[in-house]
Amino acid sequence: MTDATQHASLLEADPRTRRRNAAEMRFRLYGLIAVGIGIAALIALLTSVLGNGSSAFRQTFVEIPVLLDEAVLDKSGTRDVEVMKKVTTVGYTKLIQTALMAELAEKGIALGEMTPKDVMGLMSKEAPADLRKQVLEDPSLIGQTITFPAFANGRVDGFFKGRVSMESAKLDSNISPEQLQLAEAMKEAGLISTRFNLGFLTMPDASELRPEAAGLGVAILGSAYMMLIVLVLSLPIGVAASIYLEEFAPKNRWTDLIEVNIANLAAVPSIVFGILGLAIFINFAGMPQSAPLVGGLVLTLMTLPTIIIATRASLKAVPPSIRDAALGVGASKMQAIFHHVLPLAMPGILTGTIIGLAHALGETAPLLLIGMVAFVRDYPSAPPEGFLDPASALPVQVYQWTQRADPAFVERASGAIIVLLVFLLMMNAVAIVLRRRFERRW
Amino acid sequence: RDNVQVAGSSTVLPYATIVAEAFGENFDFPTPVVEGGGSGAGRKKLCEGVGENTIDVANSSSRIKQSDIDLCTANGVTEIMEVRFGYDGIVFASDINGPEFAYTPADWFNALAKDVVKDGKVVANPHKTWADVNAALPAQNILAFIPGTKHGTREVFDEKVLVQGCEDSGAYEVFKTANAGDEDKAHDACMALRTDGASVDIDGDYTETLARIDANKAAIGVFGLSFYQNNTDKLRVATINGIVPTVESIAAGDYPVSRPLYFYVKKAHIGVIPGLKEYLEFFVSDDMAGPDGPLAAYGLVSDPELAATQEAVANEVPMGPLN
Amino acid sequence: MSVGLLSLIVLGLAVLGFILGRQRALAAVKGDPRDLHSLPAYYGYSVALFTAVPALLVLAVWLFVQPILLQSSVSALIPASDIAEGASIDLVMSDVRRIADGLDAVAAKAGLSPAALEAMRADMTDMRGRLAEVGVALGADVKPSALEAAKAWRNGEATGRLAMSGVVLVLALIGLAIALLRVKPEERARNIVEEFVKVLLIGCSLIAVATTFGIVFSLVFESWHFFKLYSFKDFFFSATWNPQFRGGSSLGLWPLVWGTLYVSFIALLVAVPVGVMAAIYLSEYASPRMRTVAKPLLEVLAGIPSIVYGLFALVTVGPLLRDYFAMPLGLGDSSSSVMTAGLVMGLMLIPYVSSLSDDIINAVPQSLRDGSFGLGATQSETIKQVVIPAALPGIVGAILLAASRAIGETMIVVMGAGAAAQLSLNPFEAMTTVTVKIVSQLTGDTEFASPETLVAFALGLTLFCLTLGLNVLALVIVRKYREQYE
Amino acid sequence: MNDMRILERDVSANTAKITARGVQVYYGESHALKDVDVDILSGTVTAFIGPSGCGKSTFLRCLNRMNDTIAICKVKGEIRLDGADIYDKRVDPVVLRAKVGMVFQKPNPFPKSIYDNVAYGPKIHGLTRSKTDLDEIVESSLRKAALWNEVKDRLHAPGTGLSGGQQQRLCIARAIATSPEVLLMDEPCSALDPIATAQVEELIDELRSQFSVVIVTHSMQQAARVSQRTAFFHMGHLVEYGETGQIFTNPKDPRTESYITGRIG
Amino acid sequence: MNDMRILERDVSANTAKITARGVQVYYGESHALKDVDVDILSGTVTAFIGPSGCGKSTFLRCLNRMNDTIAICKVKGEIRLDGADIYDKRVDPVVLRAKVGMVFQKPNPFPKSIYDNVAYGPKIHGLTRSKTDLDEIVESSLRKAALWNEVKDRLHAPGTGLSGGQQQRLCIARAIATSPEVLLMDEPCSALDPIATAQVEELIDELRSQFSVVIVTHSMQQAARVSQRTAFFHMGHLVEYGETGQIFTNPKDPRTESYITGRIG
Ligand SMILES: Nc1ncnc2c1ncn2[C@@H]1O[C@H](COP(=O)(O)OP(=O)(O)OP(=O)(O)O)[C@@H](O)[C@H]1O
Ligand SMILES: Nc1ncnc2c1ncn2[C@@H]1O[C@H](COP(=O)(O)OP(=O)(O)OP(=O)(O)O)[C@@H](O)[C@H]1O
Ligand SMILES: [Mg+2]
Ligand SMILES: [Mg+2]
Repeated sequence: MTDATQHASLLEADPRTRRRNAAEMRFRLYGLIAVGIGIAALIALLTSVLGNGSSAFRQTFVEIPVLLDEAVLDKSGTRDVEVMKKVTTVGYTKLIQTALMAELAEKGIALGEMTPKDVMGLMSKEAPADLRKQVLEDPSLIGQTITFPAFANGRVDGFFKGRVSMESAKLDSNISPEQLQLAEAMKEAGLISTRFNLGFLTMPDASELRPEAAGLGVAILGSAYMMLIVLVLSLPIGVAASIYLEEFAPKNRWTDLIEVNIANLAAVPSIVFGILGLAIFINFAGMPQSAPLVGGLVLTLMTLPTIIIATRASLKAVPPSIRDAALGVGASKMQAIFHHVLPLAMPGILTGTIIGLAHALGETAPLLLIGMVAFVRDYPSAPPEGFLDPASALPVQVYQWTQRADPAFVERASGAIIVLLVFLLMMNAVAIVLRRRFERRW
Repeated sequence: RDNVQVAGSSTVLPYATIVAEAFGENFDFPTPVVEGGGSGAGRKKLCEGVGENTIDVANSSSRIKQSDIDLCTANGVTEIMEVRFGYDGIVFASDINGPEFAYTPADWFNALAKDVVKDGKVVANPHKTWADVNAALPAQNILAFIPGTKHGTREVFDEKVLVQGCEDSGAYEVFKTANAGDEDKAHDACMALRTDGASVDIDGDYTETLARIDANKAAIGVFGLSFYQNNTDKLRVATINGIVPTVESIAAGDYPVSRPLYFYVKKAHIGVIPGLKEYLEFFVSDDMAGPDGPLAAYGLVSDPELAATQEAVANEVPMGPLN
Repeated sequence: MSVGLLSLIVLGLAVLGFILGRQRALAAVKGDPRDLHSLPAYYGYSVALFTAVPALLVLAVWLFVQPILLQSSVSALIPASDIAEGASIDLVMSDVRRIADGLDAVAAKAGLSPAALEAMRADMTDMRGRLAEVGVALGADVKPSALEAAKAWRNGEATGRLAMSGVVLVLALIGLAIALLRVKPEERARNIVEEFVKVLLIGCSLIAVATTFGIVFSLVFESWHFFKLYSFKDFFFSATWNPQFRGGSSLGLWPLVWGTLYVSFIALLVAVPVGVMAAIYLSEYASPRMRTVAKPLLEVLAGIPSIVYGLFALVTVGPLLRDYFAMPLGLGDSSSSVMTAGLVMGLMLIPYVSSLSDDIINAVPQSLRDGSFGLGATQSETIKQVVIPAALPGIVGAILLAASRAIGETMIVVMGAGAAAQLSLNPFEAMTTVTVKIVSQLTGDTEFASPETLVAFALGLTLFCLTLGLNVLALVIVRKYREQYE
Repeated sequence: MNDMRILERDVSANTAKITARGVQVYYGESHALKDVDVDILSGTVTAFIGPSGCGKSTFLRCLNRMNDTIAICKVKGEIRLDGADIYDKRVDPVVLRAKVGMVFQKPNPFPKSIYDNVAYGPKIHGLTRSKTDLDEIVESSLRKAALWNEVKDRLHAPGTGLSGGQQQRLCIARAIATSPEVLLMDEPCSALDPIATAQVEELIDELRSQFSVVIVTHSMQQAARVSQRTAFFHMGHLVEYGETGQIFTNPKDPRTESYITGRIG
Repeated sequence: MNDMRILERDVSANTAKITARGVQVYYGESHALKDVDVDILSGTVTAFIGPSGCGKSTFLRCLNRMNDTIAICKVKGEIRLDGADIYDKRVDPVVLRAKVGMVFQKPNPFPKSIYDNVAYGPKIHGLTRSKTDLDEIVESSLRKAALWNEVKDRLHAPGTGLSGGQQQRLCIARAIATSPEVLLMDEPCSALDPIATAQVEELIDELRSQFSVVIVTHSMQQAARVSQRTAFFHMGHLVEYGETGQIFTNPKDPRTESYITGRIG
C-alpha cells in the first residue's frame, strides 16, 4: 500500500486536490445554473404573461346619465315584466345613444362629421344588455335618470391601454381616428375612465363582438368544481393503489405488468383520456355533456398515474428499518404502513399531487371531446347539482380566447393565465405547507 | 335539459356565439351552450342519437356527407334540417408593412405546386420568389402559411385556388395527358404541394397564422374574411384576379374564394328542447344573419337567399337526400 | 325509495352499527380494552362493514341487472312489424325507456291518477306532443305497442324498486344483527377490517388497470373501422403522411413517430440534466430557506398552461433559433422546428424531474453521505457516486414521467414545431408528433367515418403500444441498475 | 447434531415456551440456517452466540416471523409457541409479534417524539384506558430501559435526535412497553456504555421473572452474566445448546471450545 | 478476561498529531461538549470512553469536521492537525478527511458491490494507477479487516446484503483502503463477534505503527487491550486523560473511578 505522506498538506492544496475542488465548484455551479435556468424560464414566462395580462384587470368605462324613458321601455305603463321583455336590446341601444348624444352636446364636445352610430361605436355592445337586465330586475327604475358605468368598446379600451394607436386606427375597419379623438375628449370631460374591472373575474364569457365584457366567472367555477372532484378522487385512490402495489402485491410478473401499465398510462396523450371519457361517462353511463363531473372524472383518470408513480417512488424510499420497527412491536402491516410509512412518504405524495393537479388544471385537450370546450354564459349552480350543469374551465377559456380574431382577447387570455396561476398557487400553497411539515431526514 | 346545445365547426363558432349571446339576452331561455371541436366531430355528435344527452345543432363549414347521414339513420336520427346561413370568405394577407400583392389563382398554383409546367414539360417547382412566378409580383421569397388538411378551408383552397390555377395556367391539360387522360390523377397532381418548406401547413387557427406572420414578416397567410376584418391594422390583404375581398364583393360573387356555412338541426328535438326553435329562427332572422346584422358586421357574407332559409326554418323542413 | 335515500339509510345503519359494535365489544370485557383482541374501534368498523358492504353491493348489482332483465321481458311486447325499417330493437327500446321516464313527468304535470295513466292510449292521445312538453325527445311518433311496452317497463321498474329497497334494507339489518352477535372479545376484528381495507386497496389499483382496458377498448373499436378503410400495410410501412380531404390520403405512421421521438428526446435532453442538477442543488447544497422558496417556484413551471409555452416557442424562441443558429449554420430558415419545441418543452418538464428527484434524493439516509464524507470524498463525489445511485430508481421514475408528458404534449408542438410530418435528421426543421395529429385529425372538419378522422384512433393505439414498449425497456434497465440502500 | 436438551437444575422446572424443530432458512439460493432444533424455556434468558454471519439474527427473526418481510427468505421446519405452530396459516403474525417482541441490532426509532415511540405499541394494542395509564406505561418502560432520567425533560423531542446508545435504549423501552411474553433482543447492548449495559442486563434479569428473553450477543461475558442457557451457532448450524455454565466451562463440541477459548470479549 | 496488555513502549516519544484546545460544541442551544483539551499522539491508539450521550462521538466528529454536515452544530475552540488549525478557513475539509478517516457507529455500507465499497476511497483520491493496483488495495484492505475469506467469492454482490458484523468490517476495510494518517473509529466492534473483534483489534495495533488511531468504545476491556492512552468523558466534559494503564488502575478523578469500578463490560 502507498505510504501516508501522499496526502496533500492541509493548507496548501496539491494539483489533484485543486482539480477535485474545481470539479466540486463546477458541479455546484451546474446545480446553481440549473436552478437558475428554471427560475429564469419562469421569470421570462411570468413577465410575458404578466406584461400582457395585467391590463386585463383594468377596463375603460363610459359613464353617462341615461333617462329610462317610459315611452320606450314600457309603453303600457303597467310595469309588467313580461310585457317589458318585449323591448329588446335594440330599444335600449337607442336610449343609450340618445343619452350619449345629449351628454356630448351638454359638455360641448364637437362631433365633426361623425354620425350618432359612429359615436355609439365607442360603447360596448354589452351596455344595452346590461341596462336591460337592470331595468327588468327593478322596473321601478323606469322614468328615472340613472348613471351607470358601461364598458367602452374594446378598441377604445385598447387605445387607453396603448394597444391601439391613431396610426393603427387609420387602418382599422372597426375604429377610426376621429372616434379615438372623441374618446380622448370624453376622457378629459370625465366621461371615460379606466379602472379596475372586477367583472373580469365574475362575468361569463362573451362573444367576439364584445371582448371587453368577457370574464372568467363560469370558467373559475367550472375549474373549481373539477379540481374538487379530481382532488377528492385522485389523491385517495392514487395513494391506495400505490400502497397496494408497493407494499402488499406479490412481486411477480403480474405486478410488473401493472407497474408498466401505470407508467404507460402516464404517457397516454391526454386527448385519449377524452376519448375514453366520451365513450364511458357520456355514451355508456349517460352523463350530460359539458358537465364538470365528467371533466373531473376524466382528469382524475389522467392524474392518477402521476400520483401513483410519485407515491410509489416515495414509499420505496422509506427505509425498511422503519417497517421492521413497527412490525417488531406488533403492529400489523396495515398499521405499520398507515402509521409510519405513509407519513414519511408524504412529501413525495404531495409533490406528485401538486404536479398532477397542476397538469389537470391546465389541460384542455381531453375536455375538447366531452363538450367542455364550449361557450357557456350561464353560471352552474351550487354543488352537487352544479356538477352536472354546463360549465367552462380556465384553460379552456385561455384556449378559446387565443383563437379569437379580436386582438383584445390576447390580453384577456394572458389575464386568464394569471388567474389560472393564482388558482394553482392557492391550491399548491396548502400542499407545500403540508409537505414542509412532513419533510425530515433520518 | 333546458338549454340548447350546439357543437361543430370552429369557423362557425364565433357566429354561433354571437347569436347565442344575443339570444340569451333577449329571450327568456338560457344562453345556448356552443362548442367548437370541428365540423366532423360536430356532425358525429349530432348523429349519436335522439335524446337529452345528445346535441341539438351541429355547425358545419361544409355540407354533410352521406356517411354522416347513414350514421344518423342507424342511430334513429331520421329527420335533419339543413340550414345554410351565409358564406365565409377566404383571403390572402401578408404583413401590413410588406408590399402589395395582386394574385391570380395561377400564381398560387405555380408558387406552391410540387410540379409545374414549364415550356410544356412537367418539372419540379423551380420558383424561389414570387417574381419568378409572375414578374408583376414583388421579388419576395415564397413562403405561404396555408390551412392544414384538417381544416375545411383547405378543401376550398385546393378547389378554388390550386385546381383553378392549374386549369387556368393550362397545366391541368398537361397533367392529364401525362397521366393518360386520368382526370383524378390530374387533379391530384394539381393539388400536390411542394415539400421544401415554401408551403407550411397550419393545423392551428388563424391566430397562429397571424403570430407566424408576425415572426416571419415575409410570409403570406390564408385567413377567414372575418379574421382579417378584425386585424386590418396588422394585415395587408391581397387581391385575387384584381378583386379586393369584402363582404360585398363576395356576396356579389366577384371574389372567387368562399364557401357556404351550414348548421344541421335534429328535428326530433324541436318542440322538446325549450328554446331550440326560437334559437334557430333568431339565428337566420334579418336582425342576426341579415346584411346589416351583427354577423355581417363581424365578417359573415350574408346569404342572398336568406328569406328562403327563414321560411324553411319556420316550416321545419327536413333535408332531402344528398344530390 | 330513491337510490340516494336508500344508500343514505344503509350508511346511517352502518354508523349505528359502528357505535353499537364498539359498545358491545367494550361491554363484553367490562370496559377493559386490554382483554379485547383488537382495539374497540375495529369492532365498530367490522359491524359497520357487515352492515353496509353486502347491502350496497346488492344494490349496485341490482341496479345493473334490473334494466337488463326488464329489457328482455319488455322487448317481447314489441312485435317485429313495429320496428321501422333500418331501425333495430335497441333503438325502439331506447324510445320505450324514454317514454317510460316521460310518463311520470306527464302524470305529474297533468295531475293524472295512475289509473288514468294506465288507460292512456297511444292512438288516442298525442303522446309525442305530450312527452315533448315535458322535455322528452322522440325520433318518431309513439306506436301503441311502444306505449304498452313503456307502461310495462314502468310497472316492472316500480316493482323492482320496491323489491330492491326491501332486500337491501333487510340485508343491511341482517348484516348488522349477525355482526353484532359475532362481537366477542376474541373476534379478530382488526383482521377483518384490514382484509377489507386491503380489498379496497386492490380495488383502487384495479382502477388503473380498468382505465387501460377502457382506453384500449375505446381505441380498438374505431381502429378496427380504420383498418377496414385503410390498408394496414400502408399505415405501418409507409413513410409519407399526407392526409387529403377527399380521400386518397397517405397515412404512413413513421414521420409522426419519428417526430415524437425526436421532440421528446430534445425535451429530455434539456429537462433531465437541468432537472436532476436542480434537484441535487436544492437537496444537497441549497440552504433550507432557498429550498423552500425555489422548489415551489420551479413547480409553477409545471402549472403554466402549455399554450403559454407554445406562444413562447412561437414568438420568442423560434425566431431566435432561426436567426442565430439555423440560418448561420445553413440548416434552414424555418422558425418552427423540432429544436424550438424540444427546448421549450424541456423547460416545462424541469419540475417533473426536479421536484420528484429532490424528494427521492432527500430520502437517501444521511449515514450514506456521512460514510462517503468520512472517506474524504468531496460533496460532488458523494452525490455522484453514492447518493444518485441510491436514488436512481426514483429518479428514473421521474424521468419516465417527464418523458410521458413530453410524448403526450400537443400545444407546444403545434406552435413550436409546426404541423409538417417529415422524416429528417435536421433539428431545425419543422416536424410534428403523433399526439398532435391525433388531436388535429379528431377535431378536424373531415367526416367522422373517413380514414382521415379514424386514423386518430389507430395512432392512439400505436402510440399506446409504443410507449408500453419503452416502459418495459425502462423497467428492465432500472431493475438492472437498482441499488437498494439499507 | 448434539442433542443438548437434557435439562437439569431448576431450569427444568420451566416449561418450553418455544420449541423449534428442523428449522431451515434460505435466502434465495443460499442456505442460511441448517436444521436447527432449540427449546426456549419460559422464565429463562437464552443467549445466542457465534461468529458474525452465522445465522443468529436470522434464527431470531424466525421466532416472531419477522422473516416474512424479506421476500426471498424461506423458512422450513416447525416452530411452536406454547405448542401452537407459529407458521400455521391461521396464525396472525401480528398477534404473534405482540407476544414475541423484538429489539433490533441497529437502533431504529420512529421519526416521532420519544413519547410517541414508546406509546405506539400500547396504543395499537389497546393496553391502556386513559392518557394517565399511557403516561405511566411510557414512564415505567423508559425507566426500565434506563433512559428516563436522560429524556424526561424532552419527551416530545424527536427520537431520532438521541445518541446511538440512547436510541437503542429507546427501542428497548418501546419493545417492553407492550409487555410481550417473549422478548427477542438482537445485540441490544452493542451500542451501550457499561453503565447502561449493566442497567439493561439488570432489566433483562428482572424481565425473566415474567417472560422468556432471547438475546443475541457478541460478548461472552454478557452471555455468561445474563443467560441461563446458551446456544452456539456456527455457519448456519446450531453446534451446541445447553446450560450457560456448562457451555462456557465444559463445551462438548470442539468448535464451541475453540470459539470460547479464542475468546477475548 | 483482564488481559490488559499495557504496552511498555515509550509513549511520550511520540509527537502530538492532533492537539485540541478549549473545544466547545453546541447543537443549537444545547451545549454538548464543554472545553475539551486533548493531545492525540502519533503512532498511538487513543480510546474515548464514557457513558452514552457524554459526547464521545461528537468530539470524534470534530476531529475530521464531520460535524460540518450537521446544520445546527457549532464548534468553537482550536483543533490542530500537525500544527495546522483544521478549522482554518483555508482548510479543505475534504483533504482533512482523507487524512483523518472514519468508521461509524452504525455500519453504513454504500448500496454498491463489496468491491466498489472498498475501491471507492482509493478511486476518488487517485491512489492507484491501474486496475491491478486497485484489486490489490481492495484485497489487502479486506484482509486487514478480516473479511476477505468471507467475501472473496462474492466481491460483486451488494455490500448491503452482508450481516451486521460483516457490514461493519466492510466499513473498516473501506476506511483503511485510503490509508489515512489518523483513523477515527466510533465503536467499530460493537457489532462484531469476539473473533472478528480480536482480528480488528489486531489490525488496530498493526495500524498504529503507521498512524494514530482514535477509538470510541464501550468496552473497557477493549480500551485496555488496544489503547495506549484513554480519555474519559462525562456529560460533555473531558474528565480525565492519560495513559491507559494509569487511568484504569489509578484514576485521579472520582467520576472516572466510579465509572471504572462500576464497570461490567
Ligand atoms: N436479507 C438478506 N439477504 C440475503 N442474505 C442475507 C440476508 N440477511 C442475512 N443474510 C445472510 O445470511 C447469513 C446469516 O446472517 P445473519 O444476519 O443471521 O448473521 P448474524 O449471525 O446475525 O451475524 P452478525 O452477528 O454479524 O449480525 C449471512 O451470511 C448473511 O450474509
Ligand atoms: N444531531 C444532533 N442533534 C442534536 N443533538 C445531538 C445530535 N447528535 C448528538 N446530540 C446530542 O449530543 C449529546 C452527545 O451525543 P454523542 O452522540 O456525542 O454521544 P456519545 O457519547 O457518542 O453516546 P453513545 O455512546 O450513545 O454513542 C447527546 O445528548 C445527544 O443527544
Ligand atoms: Mg446479526
Ligand atoms: Mg456515539
